[in-house]
Amino acid sequence: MLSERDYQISPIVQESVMHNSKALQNLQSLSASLFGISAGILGLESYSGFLFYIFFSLLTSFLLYTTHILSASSTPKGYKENKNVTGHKGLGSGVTGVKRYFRGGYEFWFGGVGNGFAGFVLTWTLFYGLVRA
Amino acid sequence: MAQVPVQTIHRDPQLFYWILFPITIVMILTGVLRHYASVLMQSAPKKLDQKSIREQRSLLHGINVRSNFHTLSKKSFATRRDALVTAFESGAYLKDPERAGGGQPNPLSDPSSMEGMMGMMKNQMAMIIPNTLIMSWINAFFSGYVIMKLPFPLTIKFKSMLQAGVMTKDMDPRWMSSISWYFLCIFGLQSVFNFLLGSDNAASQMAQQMGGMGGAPAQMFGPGVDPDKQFKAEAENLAVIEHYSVLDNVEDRLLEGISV
Amino acid sequence: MTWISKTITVFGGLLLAHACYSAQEHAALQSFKAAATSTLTSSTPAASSLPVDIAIETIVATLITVLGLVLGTRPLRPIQWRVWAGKIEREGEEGFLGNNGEVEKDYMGNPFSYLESRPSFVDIRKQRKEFSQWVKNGGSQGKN
Amino acid sequence: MAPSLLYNPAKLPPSAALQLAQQAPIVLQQSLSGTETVDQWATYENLLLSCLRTGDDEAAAKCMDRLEERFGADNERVMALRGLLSEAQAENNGELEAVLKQYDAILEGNNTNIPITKRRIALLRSMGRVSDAASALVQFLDFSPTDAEAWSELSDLYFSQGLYSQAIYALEEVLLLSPNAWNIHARLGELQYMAATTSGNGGGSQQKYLAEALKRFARSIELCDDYLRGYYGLKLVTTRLLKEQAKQAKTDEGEFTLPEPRTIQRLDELATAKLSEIVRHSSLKDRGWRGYDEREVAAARELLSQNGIER
Repeated sequence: MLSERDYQISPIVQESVMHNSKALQNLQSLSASLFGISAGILGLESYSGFLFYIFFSLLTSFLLYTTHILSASSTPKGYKENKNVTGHKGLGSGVTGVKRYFRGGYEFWFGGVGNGFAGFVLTWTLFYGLVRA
Repeated sequence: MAQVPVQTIHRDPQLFYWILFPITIVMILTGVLRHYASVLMQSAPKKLDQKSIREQRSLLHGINVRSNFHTLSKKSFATRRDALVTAFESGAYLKDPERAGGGQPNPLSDPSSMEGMMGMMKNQMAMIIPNTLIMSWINAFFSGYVIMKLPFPLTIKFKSMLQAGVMTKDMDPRWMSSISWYFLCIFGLQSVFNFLLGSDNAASQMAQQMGGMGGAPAQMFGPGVDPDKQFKAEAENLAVIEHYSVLDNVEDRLLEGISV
Repeated sequence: MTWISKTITVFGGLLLAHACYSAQEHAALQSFKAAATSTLTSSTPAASSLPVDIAIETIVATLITVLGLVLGTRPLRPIQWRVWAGKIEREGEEGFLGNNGEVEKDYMGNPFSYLESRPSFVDIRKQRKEFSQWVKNGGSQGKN
Repeated sequence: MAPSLLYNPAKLPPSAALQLAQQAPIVLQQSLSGTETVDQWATYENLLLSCLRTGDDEAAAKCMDRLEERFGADNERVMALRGLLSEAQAENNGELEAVLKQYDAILEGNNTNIPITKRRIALLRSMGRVSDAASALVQFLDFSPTDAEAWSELSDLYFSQGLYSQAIYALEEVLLLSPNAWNIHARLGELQYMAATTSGNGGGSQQKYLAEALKRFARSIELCDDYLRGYYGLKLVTTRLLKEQAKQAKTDEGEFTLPEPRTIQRLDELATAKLSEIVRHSSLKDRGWRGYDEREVAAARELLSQNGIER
């Protein structure tokens, strides 16, 4: 459990949090609309459409994870060696992976499913209607 | 109701061109316009006289000392606390010290608080007016058509909402009229606006810059709050702080946390 | 970097548009056929499922476009204070390059450096004097 | 990399300022048409400052005109820039006095004009009237105690007068306003170290200063990985503490105490190792290590070689 004091000792940069979640949200709302388009073209109905959406948004998160998080945390040479924090309680530990860029894994992996849902339904309906005119 | 086979309705494609697209385009344009209108309507911060700046910033200073006490050593914190508590309790920073302990000012007589409320009103209006206008426009022109079919099934309860104005009893609730397309747009276009306005909103940045050039900070005091009471409360908050410092044991944390 | 992601996105978008058009034509043909062959039996099954090639094209187009969008996303920034600050100090501007290879617009170096340079209190006369002194002393050394 | 006109040029070396000022004709040639951006005005402002510094008054005046045209002559920031322009062009003390009078007149009409208040203080200091500047600054801080920049200026002012404890007090105020500013932590450590140097040998006060300096540097490193300045300071302090091997003197209640000698020893080793790592990487220009100031790296190298450690 992180107390207020732990946050005072190793603070969180609010600007970076904003920057990251904005980048993530932009990507997610765009891609959600895109998935709506393809679901509409494929003519998916009810559950298969929602499953399609969930699968593809998880895939987007995974792609982002591989391109932006895995690669970024290992590029600078001689950087990892001073990160092997041993037993340091609090926020200092675990600076690699999703935790380096987001408050929690949940926000990164599943935040997008909720974020883009309305956009998905909109474009899904639109293209479903357009294609099956 | 008996199980109905899949209903097909042959719709004129012209419905799309003359209903669906106009509604969507109007919705997008309204969103963009609303964004710029709210940027334009932001009122410039009001000029304050020196005394009220002093009042506000002293309180802010107190809050800062309270929330960031952990950067100081115990001794430096104690001196600051003593000075601030006495000053706050005696009302040394008040705009007019005589009024200390006086009654609460009427929020409606204070012009500055009125202005804050006006700002909120303006924002609300910018939301409500276009929405009512568009809704009545759609109701007047496009009611009574079925234009699309939702790709997912819904319960019968949605029928009255989605098919308002279409008096067909046996129709599948998945068929929707133009007004429900409007509702779908309200919720779904948020992402489009994010993309249109969020990625490159020069307008809002410009506003920030101008605010910075104006120089006055945002209103600290809400309407109808007695500054004297705020100071007293702040003094109490300061007095009860149990001091610790982030510098305690910092060298141990460092040795533990960083290895070469 | 940015042109790669842009090309990929645009290509995926074109593919998607093509798939959309094909699907639409297919549906129109189906409904036309249904109307022509059996005007009497009104309850023909609705347009039968999409041909496989269109479905594959759609899915591939979606994947490609998503890939383009992901590649075009701005680099993320560390949120732990010490990691972020260390990145600023150690890498400088290079750590905050955007996708297009330029420094990102909202990067401003150490945001607290103004507390030490104090631009509102700048002593312009002293700076001028120092500068003319520097010019007199040859000036060009330390050019970077 | 060429310096950008988007940042304030106050801290750049002269060569960079010259580079910036040489961009003046290109920037000024662009007409004001089209949509305006925030960057555009920041560019004009910084170009103005660079041109003033390099003595290109003509270009500076042009920048000034454009800013005035856009924001109006009664915008507070524009007024301050205008004042800066006339300060720079003043030839003798009499003209400076005139500028000062002008500031006073503006403040008479509107005593909440913060940019002009700051200019006035800076001018007073520049004219050598340091005590006047200090009192004006204290007065300003009385009505605006949340201005971190002004506290920092006050600290610098006291420091230039050798009043260390006041300077430290003012810098602590800065920290209260921005508690995570790692450079201010390091700066405070430097002040404490210098205060310890001047406060005479032995005695509790010197040890108190050194103890806090140690902690401040450690904190600045904790807030910022691989902070060269922090490690440099830490190295200085630990070297000195190890040399003196002072006994724990009595300290007042509520002040920081020195850590165990063993801890100091380990800190010293850590700082040495880190400094040599930074120097090594940065002189090799490794990727991801190019952000350090060359002058700072050179100083660190010198410090290391003084201690006879070279890896």
